[in-house]
Amino acid sequence: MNDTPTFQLDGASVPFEPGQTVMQAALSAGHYIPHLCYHPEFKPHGSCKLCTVKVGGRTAASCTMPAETGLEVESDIDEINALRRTLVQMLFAEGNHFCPSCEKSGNCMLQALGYDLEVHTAGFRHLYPDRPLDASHPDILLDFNRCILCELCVRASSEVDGKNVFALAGRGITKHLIVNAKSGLLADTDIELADKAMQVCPVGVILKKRVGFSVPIGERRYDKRPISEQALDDAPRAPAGARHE
Amino acid sequence: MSEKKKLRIATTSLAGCFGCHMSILDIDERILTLLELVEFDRSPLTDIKHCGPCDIGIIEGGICNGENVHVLHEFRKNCKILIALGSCAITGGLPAQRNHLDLGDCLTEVYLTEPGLAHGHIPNDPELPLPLDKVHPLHEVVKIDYFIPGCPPSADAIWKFLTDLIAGKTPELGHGLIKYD
Amino acid sequence: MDSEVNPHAAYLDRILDRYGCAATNLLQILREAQEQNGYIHPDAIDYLIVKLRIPRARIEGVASFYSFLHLKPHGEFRVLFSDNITDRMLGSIELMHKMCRQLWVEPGKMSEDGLVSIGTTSCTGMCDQGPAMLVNGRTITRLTHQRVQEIGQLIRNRTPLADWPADFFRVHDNIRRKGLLLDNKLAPGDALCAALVLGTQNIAETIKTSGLRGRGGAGFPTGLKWEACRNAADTNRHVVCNADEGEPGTFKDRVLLTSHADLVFEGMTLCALAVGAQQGFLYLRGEYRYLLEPLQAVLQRRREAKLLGKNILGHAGFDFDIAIHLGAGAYICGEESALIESLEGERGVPRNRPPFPVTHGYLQQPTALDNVETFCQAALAIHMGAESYRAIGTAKSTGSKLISVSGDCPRPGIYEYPFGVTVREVLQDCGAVNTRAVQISGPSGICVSVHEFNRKLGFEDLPTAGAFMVFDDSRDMFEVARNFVHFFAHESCGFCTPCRVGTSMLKQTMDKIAEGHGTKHDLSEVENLDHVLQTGSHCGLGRTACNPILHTLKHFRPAYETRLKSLDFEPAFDLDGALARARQMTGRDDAGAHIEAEKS
Amino acid sequence: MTKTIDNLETAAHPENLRRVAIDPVSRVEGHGKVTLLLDENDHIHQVRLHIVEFRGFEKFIQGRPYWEAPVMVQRLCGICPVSHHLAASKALDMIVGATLTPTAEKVRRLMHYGQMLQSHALHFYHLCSPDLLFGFDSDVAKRNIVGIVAAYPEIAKQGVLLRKYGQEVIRITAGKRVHGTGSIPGGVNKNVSIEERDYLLKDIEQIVAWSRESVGIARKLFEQNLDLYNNFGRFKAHTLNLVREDGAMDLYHGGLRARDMDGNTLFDHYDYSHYWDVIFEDVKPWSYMKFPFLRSLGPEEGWYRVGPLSRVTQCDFIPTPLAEQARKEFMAFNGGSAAGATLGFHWARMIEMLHSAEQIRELLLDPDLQGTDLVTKGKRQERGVGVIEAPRGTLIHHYKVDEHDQIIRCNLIVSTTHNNQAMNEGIRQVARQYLDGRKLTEGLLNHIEVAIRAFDPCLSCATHALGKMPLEVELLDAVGGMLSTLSRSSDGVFSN
Repeated sequence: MNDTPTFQLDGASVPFEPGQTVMQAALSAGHYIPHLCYHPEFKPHGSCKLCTVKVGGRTAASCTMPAETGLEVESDIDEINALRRTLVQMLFAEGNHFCPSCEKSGNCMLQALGYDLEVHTAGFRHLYPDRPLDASHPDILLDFNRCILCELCVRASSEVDGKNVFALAGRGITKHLIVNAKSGLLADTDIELADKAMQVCPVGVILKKRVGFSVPIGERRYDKRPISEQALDDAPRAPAGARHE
Repeated sequence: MSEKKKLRIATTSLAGCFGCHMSILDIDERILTLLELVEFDRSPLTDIKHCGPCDIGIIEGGICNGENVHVLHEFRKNCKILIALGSCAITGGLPAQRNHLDLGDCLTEVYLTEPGLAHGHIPNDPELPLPLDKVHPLHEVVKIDYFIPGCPPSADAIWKFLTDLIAGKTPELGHGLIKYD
Repeated sequence: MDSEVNPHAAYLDRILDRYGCAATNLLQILREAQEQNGYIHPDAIDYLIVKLRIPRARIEGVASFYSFLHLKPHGEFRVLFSDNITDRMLGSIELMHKMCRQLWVEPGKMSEDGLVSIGTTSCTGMCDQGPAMLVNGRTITRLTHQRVQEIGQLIRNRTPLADWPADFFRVHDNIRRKGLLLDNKLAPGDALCAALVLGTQNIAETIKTSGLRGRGGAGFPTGLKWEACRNAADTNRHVVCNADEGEPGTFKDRVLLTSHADLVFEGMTLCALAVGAQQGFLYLRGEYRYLLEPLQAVLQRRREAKLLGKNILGHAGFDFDIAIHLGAGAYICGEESALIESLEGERGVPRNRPPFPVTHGYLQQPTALDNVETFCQAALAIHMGAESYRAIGTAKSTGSKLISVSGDCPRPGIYEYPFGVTVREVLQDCGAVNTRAVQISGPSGICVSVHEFNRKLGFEDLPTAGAFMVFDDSRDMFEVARNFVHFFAHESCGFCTPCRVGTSMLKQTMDKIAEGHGTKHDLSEVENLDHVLQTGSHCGLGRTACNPILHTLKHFRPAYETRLKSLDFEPAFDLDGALARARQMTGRDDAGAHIEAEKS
Repeated sequence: MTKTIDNLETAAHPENLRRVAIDPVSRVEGHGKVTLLLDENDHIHQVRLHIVEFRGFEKFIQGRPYWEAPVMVQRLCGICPVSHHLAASKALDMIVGATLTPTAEKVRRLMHYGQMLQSHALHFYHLCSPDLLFGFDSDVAKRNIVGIVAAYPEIAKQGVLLRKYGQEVIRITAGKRVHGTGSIPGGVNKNVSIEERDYLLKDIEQIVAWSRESVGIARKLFEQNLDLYNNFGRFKAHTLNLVREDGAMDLYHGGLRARDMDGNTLFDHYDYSHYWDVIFEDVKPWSYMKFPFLRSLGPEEGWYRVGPLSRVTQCDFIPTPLAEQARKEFMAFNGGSAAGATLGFHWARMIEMLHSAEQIRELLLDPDLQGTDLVTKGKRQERGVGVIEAPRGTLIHHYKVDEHDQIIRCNLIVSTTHNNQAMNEGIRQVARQYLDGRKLTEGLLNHIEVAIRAFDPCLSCATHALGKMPLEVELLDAVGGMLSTLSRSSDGVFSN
């Protein structure tokens, strides 16, 4: 088709298939828009708001915004990046993010976004919440300190694994991740290493045990290229890697 | 350019590990260039015990006891520009991992109720600064002008930042130089 | 777990039967299940998992979202003081602490013996007769030291709520000024008959010409909404009445549901006729639990009068009935898509829009969702005709509006005016003197000060859901704003980052200023947060959470500045206080064990 | 206790004495201060080195997954992070039941010698050379690395480049110069590529040569100021260090050797995984740093000295030729007097730097560095002890891990802590020799610091603990079964 519809993103013309969101179309075309709760294999969710863009003077989350012909989308502009910077700072201040001793460091999307947006400090007063680990499972560790409540594990577990191992509880600033067991312990759920839910955490909450720091500095995902140069890796695709298919 | 008066820099480590100071030294030969542009006031590298009027203050480590607070205030009073260097100064760092524990409980467990501890006591000599109930990043106690993240920030990051600053530019790091680990 | 041996099976089965064992009724099921033990027992959840075929985590997720539901014991008597600014102005906090002392319990905690817990809750909609409280969900108004004393006694003696003095629970209408709504002489069915004469197809059209706009605050043209719903492809359509009157300072829906319930249901029914819906819901906020039985009775009467059910008024194929769902303490459920989520038994999290409820609402089916007052006005408009209706009010705001007046005035209560009334007129009618400011339409609304009292209520100038809180010159507008900020932080659903974290940061900053640690730097942080909340938030709650501060800052900056330290930075905590624990542990009090108030 | 009065630890009547403080002690790593109490005649009654900070690592590491420990705990110290990184890894090797592959062990050793090189260079050139080259009471404004750069540019440059090379070895093996991740439980996460090896090989000969010159500088200092260097803060002390099976110096692994101040062996080739049978710790109210002592000698007499001076003097030989030659000269110098001198530390340190350079040269030519077999594991244990000879001395890491892989107990005895009492002895000796009865000047006070610096204390390391961790001693029988538990209260009373 030579007459595929397009919209404008920061001056560039972006083709899209009907039904695609601004985010999906942009990534497919290799244009990066910051995101945390968006995942190429899942239904858009729109909670992290990192993907906020400006369209006709109004702001909206690009991951849930349907692409339309002729849209004029502004993403990589000072005003929007300042907003994103503050959002990243908020997430760092909300949880307990100690990158220096975190095994996800270098492969962490939150960290990579901080780098990309030149976030030098959380700025806000840190909340230092008390979030105990769940190490009950023989092969899997949950470190809730790093949870950014993106719900990807929740969606992966229910939509792909068909298990509902994870869910959100509480409200507002007390919102937190829980697991599907009376004991509240992961060991008493039916999660398995091969589950999709094991693969989607953008930060360091859901971890395969005893892997730790096996990838040397320099070879981690965001050591080589900034996250903003990895747009295509997040282009929409069919759910894969689920052991149930 | 070299005619102009040298900038005066003071550095200190509060609740830090000196890794950030090591990273300053990791600029290697460039230290010789740096020394043509700046002179050092109070620093672990000099025997000046108290900070005088300075252009730039560089602080490593977070705030974990009363003495840290005094030193931080001394720096803020004397330094035109105050830089928080490294994770501990910026977030409290690993020492802040004690923040979800009650200090009293810790001290009690360690000194008084540990099994078999017959006549426990908590060190209480007036020469010892008291610990704060929580470890705080610098920006929660005084105004901080710049932050250089990393544990420690790489020598290249520090070099870029300082040379930008000395040249009167707004310091920028960019990919590869800005790290949190 | 084997259902036979589950001690909770008996009462749960009764509840489950009533709700057709449907997971979409989860919230209702949990609410009733809680009435058994005062909390939702873990073993009860075992049983529900099996019967409803949903994961435990979902049940816990839903239960923990609503502040009236508990997964752990929370006391035989659960006392919640309404914490709207108007309650505070009437001394609610002092009363709470008095009761806490009387019953030896810390605010927010359960007493050692499990007898009682005492805390606060967002505005319970009794601002005209506060201070108010909820005891095990039952409303008690007009609290005084003596009344609180008595309640303390009753609790200590474990007297069942049923045996408490009836006067405690009496709620007054306080109708002060009537207009076409409150004065209506319609008999049940009158509006419906008019509608049937008009013809199904013409109802939405008539509403459109009447110029009726939603009374929930947003003011969307009601006719357009009904039309869109009727034109939606799916023929399973629904009518939902939003009676989650959570906006602090608003209580007019309470009065309508108390004294004009028939008109509300009449409006819903003709909406059903207009859009072709078979099922209707009234989503009643949990704080109005005491209205449930009376409303059920009204519904029953209407069924018997053939005003609900099959072939309404003998009109073949006009089938419609209404169920009442109760909320459980979540302001966000006043947002239409969150309300629908809640109706479906989920956490009350606002949906992504588009699509909108008119096409994808309840169960993703077309849904006409309107405010209590809107349905009443619709009934009136249909009955009196579009032309005569639009003659009332102003060009863009037709008809009348109920105003909930509270705060510093001798005659708080409900006032009905044609749209276009000025703030000053309302103040005069309620007898307010030395008024410093009026908060229009609640915390998310607008704060107007003396020089703006000639502004008019209406969508052209001051849009309002009806709240009208009066503050005289003895009031500290900073504390007003701080109360509102706490409200938003407590009610944020937590879905999106800016609102979840931002409202907490705002709260932190306001408290910092209140504690005397505030600086200009903090005010600029507030402005930054405001921008982030407004541009980044998922729904209106976050987008308006900063309004109280911005408006009070605009009009009453001195109230903030008198609290600010002169210097441009100050720690958010007391440095010397941070050493207290260590001093206590070491028994030291020498100079070195203190941090003098050094200034940076 | 009259004893403690004449050893200047605790004044009899502090109330009517004048307090002088050196705060902070500078040109050392970490946070410490010295206080002196003097009477109206400037006679000194009390001298104490206080460690004034704690950070609580042993506490908050509880509950963390064990594989985080090597990366987390190294944050105790930015000067010798590799030592902690490796000590923790060695402890965790035990926990995962691993026996290292040759590649893993050699990469770790390379990392460790890089650490030795950079730390010793840093200490000698950046921190101490100002005292040694300008004089202890020289102009305070010049008495720092900046002054050295001005006065001795070549020496300064040499110091900078020696340290740089050590840091580069660390970067290549650990991924980062400070706080890397190279060593993991059961092995390492990378080998050394051919390119990396060649990059390091290109300068190694220069580094060895400069290290030899450094030994020469240290020797010359002794020759030029024999009396001062022999006697300054001199005191006799017991010693503790690791040695290889054959008695050779081995900074990465070995058995514990302890000798008393007269050179009699207290124990030798002792298996450190039961260190708690021979080392106890004491606490004093005026310091957050512990006071370890040899169990057999008790808290009063059992304190000892660790670090370069002990290692060089107590090993039977150094297994690299140049360093061994240097050791022999050192031991023979002036009838062996340097071997017991506090300032002998500097000379010994340079000998170790030379040894490290030689070791690096040897390792770089070993093809095992390019091996790809990096990690192993075996039968899981619940307890692990790792001991290593860090730049400043013996470093002990001890972890207990539960079945969920969470650390439930952690005890760390760091090098500087072993030297706690020794440093206090050193400064008290200097106080007697140089300060007692004299009007105190900045220069005189710096003598105290010179004595402290000789030990190269890493006070950051020493202040890791949330105060003292009461020591729980477990007597294990041959097969590791628990026999009885002996505990020591803070004032040294033992109870069953």
